[in-house]
Amino acid sequence: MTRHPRQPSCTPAEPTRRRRDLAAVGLGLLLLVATAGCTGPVRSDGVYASKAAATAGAAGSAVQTAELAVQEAAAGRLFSRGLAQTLAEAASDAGDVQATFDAIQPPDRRSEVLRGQLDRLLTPAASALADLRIAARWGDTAALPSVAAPLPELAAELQQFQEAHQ
Amino acid sequence: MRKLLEIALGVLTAIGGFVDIGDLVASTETGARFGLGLAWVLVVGVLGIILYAEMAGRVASVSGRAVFDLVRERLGAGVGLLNLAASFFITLLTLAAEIGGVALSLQLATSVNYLLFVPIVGFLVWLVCWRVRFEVMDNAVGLLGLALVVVAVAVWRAHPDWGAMWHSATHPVVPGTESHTAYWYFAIALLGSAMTPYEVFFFSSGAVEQRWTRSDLVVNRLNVYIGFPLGGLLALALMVAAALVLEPRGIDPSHLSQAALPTSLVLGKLGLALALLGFFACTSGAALETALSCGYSVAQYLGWPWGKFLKPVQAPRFQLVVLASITLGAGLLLTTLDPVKLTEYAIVLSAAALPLTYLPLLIVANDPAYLGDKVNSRLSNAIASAYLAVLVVASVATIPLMIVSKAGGG
Amino acid sequence: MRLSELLGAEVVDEHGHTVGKVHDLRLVEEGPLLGGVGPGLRVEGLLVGRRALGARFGFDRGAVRGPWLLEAVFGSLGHEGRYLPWGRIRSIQARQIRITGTAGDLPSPEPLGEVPLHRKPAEGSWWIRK
Amino acid sequence: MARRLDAALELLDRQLIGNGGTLAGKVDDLELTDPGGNLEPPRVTAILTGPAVLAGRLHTPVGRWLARVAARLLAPGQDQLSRVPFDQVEAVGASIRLRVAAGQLDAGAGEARVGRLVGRIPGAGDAA
Repeated sequence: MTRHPRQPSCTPAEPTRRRRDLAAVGLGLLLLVATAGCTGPVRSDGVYASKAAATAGAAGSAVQTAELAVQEAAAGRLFSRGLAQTLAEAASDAGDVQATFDAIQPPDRRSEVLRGQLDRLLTPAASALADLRIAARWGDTAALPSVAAPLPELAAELQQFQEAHQ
Repeated sequence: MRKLLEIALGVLTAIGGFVDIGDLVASTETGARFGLGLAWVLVVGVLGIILYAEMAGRVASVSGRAVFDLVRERLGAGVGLLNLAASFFITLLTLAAEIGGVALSLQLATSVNYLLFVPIVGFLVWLVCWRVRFEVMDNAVGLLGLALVVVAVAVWRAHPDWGAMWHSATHPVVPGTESHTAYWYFAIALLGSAMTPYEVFFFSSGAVEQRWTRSDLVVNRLNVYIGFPLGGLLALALMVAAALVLEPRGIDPSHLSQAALPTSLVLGKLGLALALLGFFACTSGAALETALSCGYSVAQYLGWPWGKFLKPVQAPRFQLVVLASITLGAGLLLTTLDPVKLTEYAIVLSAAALPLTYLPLLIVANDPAYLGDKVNSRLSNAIASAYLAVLVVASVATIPLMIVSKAGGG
Repeated sequence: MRLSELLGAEVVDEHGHTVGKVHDLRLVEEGPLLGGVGPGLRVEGLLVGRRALGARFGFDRGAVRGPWLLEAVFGSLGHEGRYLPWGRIRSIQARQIRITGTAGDLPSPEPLGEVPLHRKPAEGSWWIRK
Repeated sequence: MARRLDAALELLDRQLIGNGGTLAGKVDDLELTDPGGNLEPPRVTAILTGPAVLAGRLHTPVGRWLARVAARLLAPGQDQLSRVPFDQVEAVGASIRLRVAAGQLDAGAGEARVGRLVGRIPGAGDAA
């Protein structure tokens, strides 16, 4: 956007075209940026496996967050509102992660097997986190440790899954 | 004695005012994902903002001119307008992110959905911009922001293995679970969060608001040379806390609540309360700074009267821009855009726009027509040039890295 | 006529060769004008160059010294500039300025005569009407 | 020796300050007048300021659009051009001091209009 007009050597048609090209490139960039974080269609099982690994990582992060929050609450280090908030976020993250992953079409049979394996971890994780959220909202602090009992094992399995398919 | 107190107050304000939602998010996230592998970027970023904020303060003190005023003079109307559009857009995104940060801190303390707080926070931010004296506003939020020191205390009380931490900070490696593109993407985000352009808009305009003159050059240096590094230490503490507590558990934080978990783990409820107070104060402070910066940049580009030292009727167009920016920022949040995601985009775009602000500033800081004998020394020019080169590289690399690393995602 | 109509205009010599674009107008102080309140400013000539980048920063003309890196990058871009005395202009139309003679016999611009290096910034102005 | 200055480097885009010390916009353009109408060296006869002038200077559609929006928002239906005769200029330095007050410029009408609007908000007339 300078004050100086275009190069004198250009024919009148060129600058317009150049401007249009520039606009197209800009628009393309904008779209790319906007979609940079989104999930696209998956064509190869390698890509599917890496998406599965990332999903396991994200679910593991939610499980570990909940686990840490419950530990802190049990030790009297977290007040109930902070706990409820943290657990609600963890539960909703786990649900989102699972929904996003389930929406991806597995490209082949092998990927379908992988999906089954991961789903067997995601479903109990999401449901345990939902249970925790409900217990925390009701102020049922005493019940939390028992509801949270399966979390460490789930977290470990999710981590193993992530490392195996990275 | 009174002068000394004033200086001490200024430095304390600079410490508390250094951290904003960008630092909270970037430091916690990089600490949790890369341990201390990106701590060096924080050091680079803090040194950079020290270097350029000092210049901005010096230019403002000696010539009475704020940064955007000079951007227009140096870059001309066309390039200056492009710069204004980019800077305003990024500052507006940051403003929205800060309002979101305030609302999220309140949600953590009350369990009430943050969206309900957004209009209230927006209104209060406007009210302070409208009514409260600059010095009172600046000092109050800065001092409250000092509550964040609790994060550093938590790190201390966690008795970490300092030797191992030093080693991992000085021998950075990319963790096996992360890609190199994600590493560099977050390096740029961290740089953007430390050197956010609004910081120099606000710092230089603030110097004009407080009518700094040549005699305040010492105050400027003390604020910058002591206040900023200590503020940077708070950002580092957030990163270390995340590296100690979140990284080993594989937690990739995506909520403000997770940034507080390490502090409550070590220090319990009181620590948590102080951390939340710190989050609240530093995001509120930054919300005010970004709201005013929106007004400053537009008014300075167009040569309108601006500033809180004027009655609102004396600077109505400035006040109108501030009001409109807050409304737009709050409106953006009410679309239920995730404030943490918004913050990530704001700091990365800040990084891309850094040369736009820092190049004209560096040129003016060498112009005796503005600074007389107070132009840059050879040493600061040498360092500033090296920084500018780094900023240009980072700026060019930002968008490609964003695309390749899928915005830092897995 | 407005300044902005001249800035960026293309300068062409009598053989039809492009000399460059107008980057700036050099003004000279000239005695009483309009009501006799002091000197006015008259256009003395045009600064013409091929590239605009850097001209704006004044590395080639003003008092800005350093940093070395910026001088190297922007200063060198301004050095190929030429000075076009107003008297050599034959016509001005539609953002094109035709001149007498050739591009080759245009001199290099002189540095600005009196650069206000010594004055106190902010308060001091170097061009004041009595 | 007569003193010289370069218009784009040292006048254009500089800050205007009214005689009360109020900021009065930027030098958005200069008016040059050809005294004989015969390609005599022109003289600087006025400083032009205001969004409309700025819009005329921008050579990109986006720039012109932005400036036009600004002009319309700030004073709908007004020309938004201020012409300050050059004999009203008191001093040229890092900024340009005028002999007239900021409020007397036509482009200041936008400020006045916005001022009436902002003035209705409680507390607008009080110092913070």
